[in-house]
Amino acid sequence: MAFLFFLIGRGAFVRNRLTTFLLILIFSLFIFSACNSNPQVYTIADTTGDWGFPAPFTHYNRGPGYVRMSLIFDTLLWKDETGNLVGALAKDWEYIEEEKAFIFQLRPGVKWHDGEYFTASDVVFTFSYLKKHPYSWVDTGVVKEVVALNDEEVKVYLEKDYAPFIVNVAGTMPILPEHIYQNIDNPLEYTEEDALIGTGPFKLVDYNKEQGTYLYERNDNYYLGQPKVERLRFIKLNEQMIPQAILRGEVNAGPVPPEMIDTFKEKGYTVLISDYNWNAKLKFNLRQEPFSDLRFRQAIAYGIDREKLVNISQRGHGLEGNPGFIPPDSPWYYPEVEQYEYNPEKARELLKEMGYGGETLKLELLTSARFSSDAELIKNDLEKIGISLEIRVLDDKTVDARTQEWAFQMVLSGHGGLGGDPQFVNNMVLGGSFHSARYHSNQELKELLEKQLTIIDVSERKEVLAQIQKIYAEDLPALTLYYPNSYQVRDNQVNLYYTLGGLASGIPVPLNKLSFIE
Amino acid sequence: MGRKRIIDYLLALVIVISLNFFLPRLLPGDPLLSIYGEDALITMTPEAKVELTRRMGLDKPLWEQFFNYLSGIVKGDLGYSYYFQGPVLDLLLGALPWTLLLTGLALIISTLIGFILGVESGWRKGRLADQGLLTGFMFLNGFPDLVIGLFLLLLFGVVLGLFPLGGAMTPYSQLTGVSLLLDVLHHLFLPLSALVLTEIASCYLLTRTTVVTLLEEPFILTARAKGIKPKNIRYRHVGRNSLLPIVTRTGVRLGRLFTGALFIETIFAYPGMGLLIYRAILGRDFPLIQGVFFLVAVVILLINFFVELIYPRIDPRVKNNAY
Amino acid sequence: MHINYVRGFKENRLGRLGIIFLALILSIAFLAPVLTAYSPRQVSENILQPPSQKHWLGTNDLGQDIWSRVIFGARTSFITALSVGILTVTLAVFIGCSAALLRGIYERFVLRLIDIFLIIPNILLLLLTAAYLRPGPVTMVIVLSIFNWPGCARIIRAQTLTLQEKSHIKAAKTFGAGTFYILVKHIIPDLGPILASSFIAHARRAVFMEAGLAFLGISDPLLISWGTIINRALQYSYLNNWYWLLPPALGLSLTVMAFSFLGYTLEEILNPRLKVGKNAGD
Amino acid sequence: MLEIKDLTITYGRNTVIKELNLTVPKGDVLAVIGESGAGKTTLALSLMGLCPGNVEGQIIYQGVDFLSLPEPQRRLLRWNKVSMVFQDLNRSFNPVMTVLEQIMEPMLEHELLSRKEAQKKAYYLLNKVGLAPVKGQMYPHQLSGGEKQRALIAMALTNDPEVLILDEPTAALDGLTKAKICELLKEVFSEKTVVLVTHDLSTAYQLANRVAVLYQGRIMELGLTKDILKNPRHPYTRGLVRSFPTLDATKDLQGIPGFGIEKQEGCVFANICTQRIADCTKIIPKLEKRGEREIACLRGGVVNLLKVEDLTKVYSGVTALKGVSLDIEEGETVAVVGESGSGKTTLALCLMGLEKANQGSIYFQGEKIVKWNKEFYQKVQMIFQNPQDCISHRLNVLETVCEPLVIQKLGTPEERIHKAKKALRDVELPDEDEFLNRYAHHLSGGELQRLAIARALVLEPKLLIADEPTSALDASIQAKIMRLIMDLQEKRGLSILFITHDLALARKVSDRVFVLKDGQVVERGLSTQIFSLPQHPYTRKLLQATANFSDF
Repeated sequence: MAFLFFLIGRGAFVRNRLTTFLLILIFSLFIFSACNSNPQVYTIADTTGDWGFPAPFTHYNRGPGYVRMSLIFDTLLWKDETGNLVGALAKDWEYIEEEKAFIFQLRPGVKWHDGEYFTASDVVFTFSYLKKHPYSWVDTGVVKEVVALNDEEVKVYLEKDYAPFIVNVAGTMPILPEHIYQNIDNPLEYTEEDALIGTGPFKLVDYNKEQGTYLYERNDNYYLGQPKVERLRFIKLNEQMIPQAILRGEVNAGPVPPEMIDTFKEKGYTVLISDYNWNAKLKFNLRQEPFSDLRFRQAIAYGIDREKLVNISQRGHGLEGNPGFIPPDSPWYYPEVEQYEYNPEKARELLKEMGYGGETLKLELLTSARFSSDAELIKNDLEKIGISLEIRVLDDKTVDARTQEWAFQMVLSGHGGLGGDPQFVNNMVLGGSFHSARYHSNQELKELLEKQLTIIDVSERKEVLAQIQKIYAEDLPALTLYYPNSYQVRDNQVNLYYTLGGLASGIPVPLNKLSFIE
Repeated sequence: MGRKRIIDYLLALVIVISLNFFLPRLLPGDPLLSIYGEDALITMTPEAKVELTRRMGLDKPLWEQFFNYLSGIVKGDLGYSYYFQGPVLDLLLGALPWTLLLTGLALIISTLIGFILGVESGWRKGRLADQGLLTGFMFLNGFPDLVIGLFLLLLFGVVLGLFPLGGAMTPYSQLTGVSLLLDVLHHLFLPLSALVLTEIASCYLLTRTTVVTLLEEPFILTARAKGIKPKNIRYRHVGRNSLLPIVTRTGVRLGRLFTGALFIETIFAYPGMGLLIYRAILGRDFPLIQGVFFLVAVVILLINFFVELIYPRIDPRVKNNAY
Repeated sequence: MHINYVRGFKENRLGRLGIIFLALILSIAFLAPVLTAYSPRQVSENILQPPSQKHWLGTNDLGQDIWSRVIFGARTSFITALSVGILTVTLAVFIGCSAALLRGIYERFVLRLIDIFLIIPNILLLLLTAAYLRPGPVTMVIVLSIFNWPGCARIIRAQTLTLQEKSHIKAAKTFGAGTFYILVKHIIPDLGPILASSFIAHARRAVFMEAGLAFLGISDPLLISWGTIINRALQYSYLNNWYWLLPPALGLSLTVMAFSFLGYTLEEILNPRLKVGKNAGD
Repeated sequence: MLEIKDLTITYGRNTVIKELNLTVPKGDVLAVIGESGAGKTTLALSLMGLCPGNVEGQIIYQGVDFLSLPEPQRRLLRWNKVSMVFQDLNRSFNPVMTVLEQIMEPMLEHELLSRKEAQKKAYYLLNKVGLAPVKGQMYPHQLSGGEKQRALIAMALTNDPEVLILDEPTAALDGLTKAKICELLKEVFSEKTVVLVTHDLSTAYQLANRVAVLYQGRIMELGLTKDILKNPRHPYTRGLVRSFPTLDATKDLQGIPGFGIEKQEGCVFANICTQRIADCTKIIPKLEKRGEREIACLRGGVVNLLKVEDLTKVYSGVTALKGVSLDIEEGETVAVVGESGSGKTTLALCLMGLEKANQGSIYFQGEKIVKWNKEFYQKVQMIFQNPQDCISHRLNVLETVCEPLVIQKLGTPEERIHKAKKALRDVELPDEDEFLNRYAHHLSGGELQRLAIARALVLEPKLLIADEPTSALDASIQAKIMRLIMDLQEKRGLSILFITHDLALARKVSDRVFVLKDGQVVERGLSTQIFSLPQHPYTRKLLQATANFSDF
């Protein structure tokens, strides 16, 4: 900056008129800073900004993308702050055990944004439409048949008892306007105006892909009541700048780094702490010696001081990983599992038992830049029990690709989705994706997992999940290191909150549309 | 210009296009995974996978994909981005103006100021002003654009609050006309100064060295004998003669026009191409990568082509192959 | 034509400054173990501490002493900068000059190769090499050099073309000198100033690229270098951690200044005509 | 029009121009000639106020001291009052601007003419210097040497300056182009005051009406071109003229020995001047008027060494010499030619005091010689025609050479041997003991003659009289000996009286010639005149009889 002043000062010798004029023009901006004041606008800052055109099929396949769409399209049921399902487009619902069918009482007098009436046929149409055009967030495979009993009632027959249906389908599937989507045959590429006709509390005014900004306007005749905020704005800001933007009042809510929460608390802002929905997980190549041996995995678990990991790499903002995988704040959590307290001697014993007492064992830990500090700490810990770790840092996609092809010894990565229906446990043990442990050698565990999906009754399902967690902790197909906290700050205009168990099928974004409604 | 040269350029373009196609595919990690992989909540149902692979043309053998890609380019359709789910051309055209505004302007300003300061400093070789400027620039040269960008943002954005904290313009402020222009400039100022400060040192140095060697030339003595005002000598005689190396350097630097400002764009959340390219590569979004590199290749080859044309204009002694 | 380097450097104020800076950095890098009580990798519980008596520059996010990391970082960054600078310039000179001297098809091939290298953005190439090559300082140096030589080669080629016209090179040819002799004895010394300035530019870019690689997430985390420290410090800039961000940047800036002053003085020694107020004679 | 008052220019430690005074009246064309390194270009640059060194003194244009003006004022004078044609043809033009643009630049810069008028005048000037208009559109590197020179001249004339300064305008040009350029310059100089700096005496001769000879920053000689170049009086100017190859020059080229030493008091030429006296190294000679010219030399330029007036010698009834008068200047070679029996040898013998002249007087360094004593023989030595019998058979080589020193009782025995050895080395004879102990009859004719020369030179004489020194030797040895003698003249500044019948040889070595017929001088003059336009029939007859390979 000194040089620009230097230049202006030396304007005399820069007689080249163009440059001098340009610099004076820019400096005139100092006094004029565009502050905008228009009627009640609620601004939320986001570090990525662009999550795609907020129509069901065109938003990006990430949590925030779904949430921006959920402001426009409603689902049959929706979670309130406590995570319990409340009626949205469906007023009431019941499950007929013997017929394996759900009956939904639809809410009368609901209109689409274009004035058309919302009827049962829209629901039936949406189920059939999703069969033809699969929507990644909702697996309608389990639905056998959908029948509109009358304008206000819909009956959905399932193939088999399927506990996650109520949350992962009824609570996640956006209901599409039949009169519009019936003539859209390539929904993934369709980004016209009418693709955004929904029944939700907000209508989209503008979406700018490059700037990563969204502007919503409230839907005055929303059936649950008129939203408190007239306009809702999403803007993109660099992570480090969001705290400043909030303090300057340019932004009403946004993610903040852990260190800043005290300053915001003093200034009267509300700090929202996310639940333990995301976990950093250490996976082993179960097809290779020595990782296929249970004792080796346990030795590793004993050899890593997970508490120190939380205190240092997460700077105390997080919770020690539960070897049973399900996070402590989840209703399905079962505490009595082996906790693998940090115990280097036990680890060395186990290793000696396996015959690795002598020379140091050289292993490679694959990870991405985000976990490089964790990797360094783990390397220090394992050195104490005679394992010398070589850390290989690559970009996320390469890490995921190598994990998928088993081209690794140990890999440190992380994923979310732990708040929703425990169906995620199945995905993460038996599933085919690179996040999953792909652990099939424990028959008992496999059966329990299949069983838990079919139990509708909560307490019974909890029973089964407790056993699952017990076996998981013993076998340790993967070791959850910690659950990090993430923080959002908001002023007190609208009381946003983290929905317990995450929105819809478990999205940890503190933007529940119900928070805009009294 | 020689016919040989045009063949060279076409050959280079073909090679670049094919590299654009094959290089990204060498990167480990498959696009489907990157689109679906990240969020554990999404279960990739088998039918969804089949439908997607068909739509992205990944099911066809590699050479057929290459053929479609080539015919696409000829027809001017750069394909469809998997991740952003939009035609690549629109994505590029969306980000291009902002990039040209930021990096283009930065390149012009830094070259212009670097050139002027280089001439002034070279002319006063060895005097305090020269050594001061040189030391100053050397000091400045030591800071990477990451640090300068952040330093400016912290100082002027956060502490003094004179400038916005990011973005290319105040979103949805319904500004039009001049006020919109001012708003855009207001947002542009910090990232632009950051880029200028990082680019300026090298242009200044190159000019200064060229000017210093030129001062020894007898035609400078002739000019002084002709009673030409010192300022005119500096620019009409010394300046014009030192244009050649500057143009070469700017030609080379144009190569980094698109990807050079990645760090500045991240810090200032500025919607330029750098970020687009970065996310495309990390997300293994092949059509977008191909589209971006094709645009970059064409623009750079054109600029090289143009730079070569103006060489004889700048220095008549240059036969048309030396540059 | 004996060039008295020592006297040249002593006489020139910037030359002396350059030597002092370089000596300072080298001594710090060399004496690193002595200058600090902590090992740069030693992790501790007290994280993100501001500068204090115990930790002169405070501690980073892993509780490691920043001061020791900066001075140990000096070693890696200095060596990387030096080796990348040298490797790039050698590659550029070798390819650039040979293109200018051999002309013909070879030259056209080299020119187009340079264009292609300049077009393909580095990010893609860096990711590719990181994915396939085993990480480590040596690969880092090779990778950084491979992507930096084209720009420099083009400038050197242009310069060599003009140098060839000079009569003292034509004279050398009349003595039967081969291309290699001319290259080594005449062209490279004449290119002195350009080589010096491009060496500095590439040394500087090397350390910046270190930070860039760390930013892209493909650098070896155990590598302590100014670039990686700067990248890590940037992630915590909301704590206005000037004590963590500025020292490596200053170190880097000092190194670049030292190199540039040396280059500046070398330029003056190698090119006596540049001396201020030379005697007109005749 | 232009006055330079005790101008001194120094660079760092060495002074390039020392207290120079010069006036150039209006319309005068003054050539400043001198070897490179004499400070010519520095002088030229200082006249334009562009000299990088620090400059003291005054340069006055029509009463205005250029040096006292601050830079902006100086800039206004430049090209309007005084303009310059630079030396370096190839690099004096800005390579990236067309010639026309560069010619128009001074007119536009000083706001004399509008762009259109300036262009018109530029084309007019190009035409005037003989360049086609299309040349104007070209870039400097597209023009030939001659064309560039013309363009430079055109450029210098744009603002019609009163004073024109040209720095080596013809140096880099071939003969033909040079002639054309001189043609052009002559026309251009018609109404201008010109200072022409050059080392090319022929250009100076053609263009300049006055000449100033510059050496080590001081003016040695100043005067009309004809006088200075035809009959140089200052030893340095003579050396300069001698070393300048012209068609009509007969005498072989001779360089100026040694080189100027920087800091030394007194005359700058002292350390080389062959006729220097003690004060030369103490007092700095001022430019004094001598006839129409001015010379800066304490001894008033080249000094007469030997003067013979009306010498007559009669042998028993036969008059060998009848009223011969003759003069030799310092560092000059005079040839006395004539058939055998014309009294050549008698003249030599009389000069050496071996024969008593009946009438006439001989002056050496201004004093009349009455008694031929030791001092005389220390300054004048002779070598005889037949080497065999002028060296005694009883003395070996060393003794022969030391003999004169022994007679003159000079120095200790070691010094004598040392001097003898040095003399032998000068004549390219070995100085090992084996050779020193040899006797005359062991040596060949050539070696003997060289020994004789060594013996003659060991006393370091001022004048060497050589009586047919090489007629007894065959041609190849003769060439070596003559070459040796000429080198000695160049190295030691020896004056030589060369007596021979061989005119071709005389032509090659002499500056002036005296033709002797029957004891009388029938013709005398510069060897260039004598050998190209002989007046006296006898001389013509002699010339025809001389050996030549031309067949007409």
